[in-house]
Amino acid sequence: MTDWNGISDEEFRREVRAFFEAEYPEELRHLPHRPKFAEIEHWHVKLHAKGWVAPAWPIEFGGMGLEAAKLLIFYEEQQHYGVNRGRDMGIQMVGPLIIKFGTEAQKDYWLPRILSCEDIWCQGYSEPGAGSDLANLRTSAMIDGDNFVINGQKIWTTMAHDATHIFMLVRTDPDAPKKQQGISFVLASMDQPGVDVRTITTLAGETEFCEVFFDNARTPRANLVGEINKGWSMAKALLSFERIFIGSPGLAQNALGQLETFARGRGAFDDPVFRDRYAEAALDVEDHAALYSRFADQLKRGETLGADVSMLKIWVTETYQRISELMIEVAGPDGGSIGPLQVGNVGVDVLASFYKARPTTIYGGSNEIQRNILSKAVLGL
Amino acid sequence: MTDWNGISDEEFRREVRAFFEAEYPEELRHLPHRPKFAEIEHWHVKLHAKGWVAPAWPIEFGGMGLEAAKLLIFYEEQQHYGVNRGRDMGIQMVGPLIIKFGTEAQKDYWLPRILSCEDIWCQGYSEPGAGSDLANLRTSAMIDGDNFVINGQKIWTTMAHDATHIFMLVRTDPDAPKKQQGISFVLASMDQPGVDVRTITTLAGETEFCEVFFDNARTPRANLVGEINKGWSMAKALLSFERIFIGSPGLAQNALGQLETFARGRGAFDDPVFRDRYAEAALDVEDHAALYSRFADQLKRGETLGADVSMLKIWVTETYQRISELMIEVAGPDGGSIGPLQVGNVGVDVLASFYKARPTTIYGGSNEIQRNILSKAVLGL
Amino acid sequence: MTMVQDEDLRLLRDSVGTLLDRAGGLGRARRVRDDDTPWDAGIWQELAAAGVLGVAAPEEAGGLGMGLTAAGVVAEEIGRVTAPEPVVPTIGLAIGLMQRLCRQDPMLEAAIAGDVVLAVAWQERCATGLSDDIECRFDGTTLTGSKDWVVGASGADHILVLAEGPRGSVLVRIAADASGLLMQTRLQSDASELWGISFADTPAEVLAEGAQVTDALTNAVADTTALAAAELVGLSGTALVLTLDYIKTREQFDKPIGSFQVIQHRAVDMHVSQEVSQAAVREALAAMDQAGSTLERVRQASRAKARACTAAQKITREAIQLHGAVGYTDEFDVGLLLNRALVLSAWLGDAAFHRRRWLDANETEVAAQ
Amino acid sequence: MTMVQDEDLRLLRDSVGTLLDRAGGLGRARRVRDDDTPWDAGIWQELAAAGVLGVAAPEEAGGLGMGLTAAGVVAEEIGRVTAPEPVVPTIGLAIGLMQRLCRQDPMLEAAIAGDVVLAVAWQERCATGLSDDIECRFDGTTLTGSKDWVVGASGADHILVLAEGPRGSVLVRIAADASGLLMQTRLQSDASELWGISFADTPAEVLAEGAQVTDALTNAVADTTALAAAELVGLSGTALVLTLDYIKTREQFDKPIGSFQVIQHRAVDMHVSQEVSQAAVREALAAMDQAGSTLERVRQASRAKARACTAAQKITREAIQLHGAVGYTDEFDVGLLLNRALVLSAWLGDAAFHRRRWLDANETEVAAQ
Repeated sequence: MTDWNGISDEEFRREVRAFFEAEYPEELRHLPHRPKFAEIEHWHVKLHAKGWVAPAWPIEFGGMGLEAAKLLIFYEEQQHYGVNRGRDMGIQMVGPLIIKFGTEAQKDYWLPRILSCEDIWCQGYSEPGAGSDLANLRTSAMIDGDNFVINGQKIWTTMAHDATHIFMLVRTDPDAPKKQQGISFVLASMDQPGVDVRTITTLAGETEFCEVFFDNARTPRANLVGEINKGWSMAKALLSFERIFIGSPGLAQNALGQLETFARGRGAFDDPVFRDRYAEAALDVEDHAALYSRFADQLKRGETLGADVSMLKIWVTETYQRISELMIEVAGPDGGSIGPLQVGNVGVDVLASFYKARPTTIYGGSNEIQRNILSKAVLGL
Repeated sequence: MTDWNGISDEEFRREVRAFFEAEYPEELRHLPHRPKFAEIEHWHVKLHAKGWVAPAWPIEFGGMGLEAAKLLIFYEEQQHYGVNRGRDMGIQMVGPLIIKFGTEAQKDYWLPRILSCEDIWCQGYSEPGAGSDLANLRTSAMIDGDNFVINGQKIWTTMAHDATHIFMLVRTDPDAPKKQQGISFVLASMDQPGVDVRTITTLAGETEFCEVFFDNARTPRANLVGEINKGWSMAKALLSFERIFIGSPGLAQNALGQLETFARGRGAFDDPVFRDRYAEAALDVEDHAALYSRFADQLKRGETLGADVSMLKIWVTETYQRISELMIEVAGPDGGSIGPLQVGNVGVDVLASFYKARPTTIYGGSNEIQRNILSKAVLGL
Repeated sequence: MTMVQDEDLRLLRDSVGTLLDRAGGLGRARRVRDDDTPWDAGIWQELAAAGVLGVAAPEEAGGLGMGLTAAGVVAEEIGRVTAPEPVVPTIGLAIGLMQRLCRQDPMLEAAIAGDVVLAVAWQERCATGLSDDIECRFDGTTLTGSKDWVVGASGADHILVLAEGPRGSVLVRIAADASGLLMQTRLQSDASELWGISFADTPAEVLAEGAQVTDALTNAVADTTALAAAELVGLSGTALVLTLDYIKTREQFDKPIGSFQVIQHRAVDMHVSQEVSQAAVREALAAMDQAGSTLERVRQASRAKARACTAAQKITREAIQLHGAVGYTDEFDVGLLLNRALVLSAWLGDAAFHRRRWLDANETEVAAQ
Repeated sequence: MTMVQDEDLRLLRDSVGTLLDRAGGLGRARRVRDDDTPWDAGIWQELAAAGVLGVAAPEEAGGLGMGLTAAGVVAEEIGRVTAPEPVVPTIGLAIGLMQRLCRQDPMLEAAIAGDVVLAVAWQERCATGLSDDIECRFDGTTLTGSKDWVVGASGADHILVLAEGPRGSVLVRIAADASGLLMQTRLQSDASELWGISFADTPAEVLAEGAQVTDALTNAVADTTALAAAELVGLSGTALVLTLDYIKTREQFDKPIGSFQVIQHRAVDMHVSQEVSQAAVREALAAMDQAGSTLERVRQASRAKARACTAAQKITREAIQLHGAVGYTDEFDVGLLLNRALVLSAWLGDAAFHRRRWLDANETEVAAQ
């Protein structure tokens, strides 16, 4: 097995890129929607065979064991080539949770099934009354013999209709004095009578998000991860890497590339007003990348990132939205049209970009919440 | 004496304009600074002789007795021709205060002296600890025999160094349960040992604002206006007309005119990027005027304006600032230069405009305070 | 042009508003969409019967002769509930052209009565988007070429087409089922359709020819542009109302999110944008009713559309953000408003386009003085 | 170009920062202004003695050879306290030109040592502002014509002038007290002076001629532009710090204004702008040290200035607003920063100018590939 951390960054980048170019199916590049597992299964098989399903996991559990620097390169190349992340909740969230807080039995049982995608996971965090104020969650899991009995509702559960399992934050002690207390992590099967999934149609007409209803659903007590009633601090610990990931330049860079292609085809670069706005947006992307590098360097030096990393997410999502709005402007009379607009040999789906950019300032902690965090934790206000 | 309210709006406008054109000194048009009284005394004499010093005062007190519609026209023409408002604190604030709340003796004594400018007034509202939170004022006026004894400090007192009198909000009951209570209006002479005036230099290098220190200054009890300890509600009543005045389009329109002159001279209208920004600003001004007309029509119909009139001030001051920033951009390498920049035969003082626009979002109730008011009183949030 | 009284406008607003609310209000747009019909023929008849389609048309042609100000009231009401019926294109383009070019044609009265539905095909596409030239040819009897961005064609009986004829510009009429006619339909975000239409020796009937055609088109397009602005004012007003309702009731951290100062100030900015937009668009429509020149009408139309697009985009996008995740679902009405704002902003030129036109017109006006 | 280590940069920042703080920090700018002197000759000597002026100049000319990255550290420190000394124009323009064109000239070493002060006159004015052409003529011995926007001339001993000579572009040197030299001084908002200079048969000495002159000028201007950006980064950093301090202590409605959410979010946006600006400008300077082509250096310089102007304008203007009325007084230091930001933004092109140049350079680069 290659010691990835032992080779140079450049060499690693070349290896990763070469693998994607050789093996990743052309028709899956830059997929505009989140695929069901069946759609990308053939790619997952290749990735699994290569041993590259879980770049961040330790080698002993079947991961690549990448350090931060290599990990960022892996994700950069993935995004750059338009490699779909796949159904990676298991890899990104459940695996790290179990590796960090799980029992040996949990590790032995669940981790291989995540790698093989025998289990497909979704994440049950948000509830109708618990969005920005996540600690307000009410879905309960009460002990009944060897089981938890789960009642309540989760919402915005991405791709729950194509998942076999859910890992969720539930309230195990309704009498805890603070709402951040009495919350636990449990794993549960979706395939049981007490679980009901309904898709939510977005204003873009898509159905990636779901509501999940629990009506006396059950899961064995063995599926509690970590200590009971300590779920809140575990959830926060899981966020640390996600916070730079959610602020990475990829989405905005891809959107800028699309804008450029589209605007060249539409002759918009002959218009000085567009040129000024394009340059503004492009510099917003380029300069964000400079700040991103600063944080990435911190990670590479083995430092822990502080709350200030939130500013990457604020900047990049708002830039992404502006780019998507510029695309609409360039489209002119086609700005309300659904589907790809042809320029030369390529189709650019302007409206899809616009839609996709909308919720980025809402999810992952809305930008208002991020500003609250920065104000308090970084500026001391 | 002409019944101004009896003639048509158009005729009145013509009369006012004709008088200004015939009598207002050319060298005083569009003065970039606030003049001392001596500088504009010759104009005041003409205005006084015409009986036009106090357009809003009732005729019985020596005013023009204009209704709202005519009053707005008067001010529009004044602003349009660049007629300096003069040292009008007495006319705008003290006169209405005394007319509304004063005794007969106060009216007989003070009003003629205001009209003749024998007394020049300044306004003592703000204090170092009482800006946006004006009710927090601490300057005290304690009864001592037939006098009030005044101690404390006022700040941002416009042109106090060229005033003979000050009308001020003072705390007459330090033990009142709410800070809005126990506040009174008193009039005081500036010409006494206990009053010390220091000018404040602004970042534009000007000295229009002052600090006024009171160290056992005295004023007769007869100079209390209205009921003791009821000053706060009186002050709010005085604001009603000022609220549309402070949101009128004049400043922004004048600045836009300057921008156009300057930009034509500098060839900026050949630049499509400038054209777009100019059009944006010009439409912000034109569309603000449409909203202003709606409120002005309300006044003309004799209706009282609600808190929603605050939006005029928010919009026009922020537009004014953007216009002044555009002027700096057009100036290019001259954008930091003090004094008029020559284009053709005219000089445009770009930096003076920029400076002048800065405090407009701060004074008269900062735009943050205005938004708080709108949120609460208009949107019910 | 008759000066319309405020009271008449109030009555008109009430009657159109009541009709649309009774029909289902904002929710109807979603129902019509999910039924896969372009619009509701019954409502169309009701609107026509209420005089809505002829509100700005001359009385001798069966209209109400109330001018653009009144048409703007109708458009605001249409926008308020995002009614899917093509009221603005019909008033502004179809009837707007016929009342100027062929007032005697019996189809004008039929269109005002709602008995005949007309679409107008006047724009053409080139490689980079909208073409500046008219390539579509009329040889005296038939039409050859193609048109694009035709609005409201899905339910139309006839199509009015702008072409180049033997004697210059010509406006012709073709039946929706005429021979040699091919259409390509594109769905828009609000579920309305845009048509690209091509003609090959399609039989067509002349309605008018020469310079009067381009002049009438300029005016009709200006009218329609200003009415689209009014429609945007109506829709952004609803987006604001929905948002205020939502932030007053939605609780996070144990209080309504509308009690957070940042949310409050953003709601205030939405409100101010809305008030400025409404005041500006209404003033522009009134000015167009009074205007002496086509140039002034074009200038005011551009002013209206520039403002309304800017405000509606800001307000609908902020509305989504303040609704949070639910704003992004189809279940909440605020998405309908965003989707319609996208279509109305794209149609007839967006804010940047109209700022440019407004300034050009301003300068032409000054130069002419 | 030597790769400079982080540790060296830290030491440099500490020593320059300490020197400037000991000299009086931010308040010194006001004192020097009120003394009616252009700058402090003693501090100039101290800076020179610390190697500051030669930080980017080659070691064989008496410099430290640490490159633009290190010069950027100096510029940030200068900006942090708005030091009135013309450090950036001297490093970037005067020394930047001489180290490229006449490295053997003894005046280069004297300039680095702070013994001779040089100003550079390269721009000219036309009716609408900055001229694209050089009209100033050098006939082989004397200079005729005029220059404008000369920075740092008030205390200069010599002036380097760009002119058209018999063999194309030429860089000449004149003494500050040469015959036929007339200057017109304009005060700027930060109390610095801009000079317009005219020459009539003014004796001048050739330093370099031909294409190398324009090439050196392009590079020196790019350096100076990027260093001005770094100076803006330093300045806006101070504006942010002052504002944070103020809103934490200033109370209204019985609590610090920094406890209001609207103020908090605006402070956050200032902070984010500042962090992005600092990261971008430092990255640009490092890229210029590594760059293979003049075009890439120009592109990075424009990127840096566009960002730094945008951020500094936003931050200093917001700083005034958040300070409220006191922010508008000369008593508070925040006004010094606003005034200096105005000057540095205007100098060498503002954000819009540099966005344009950046995009042009980007396209040229792509076309060349």
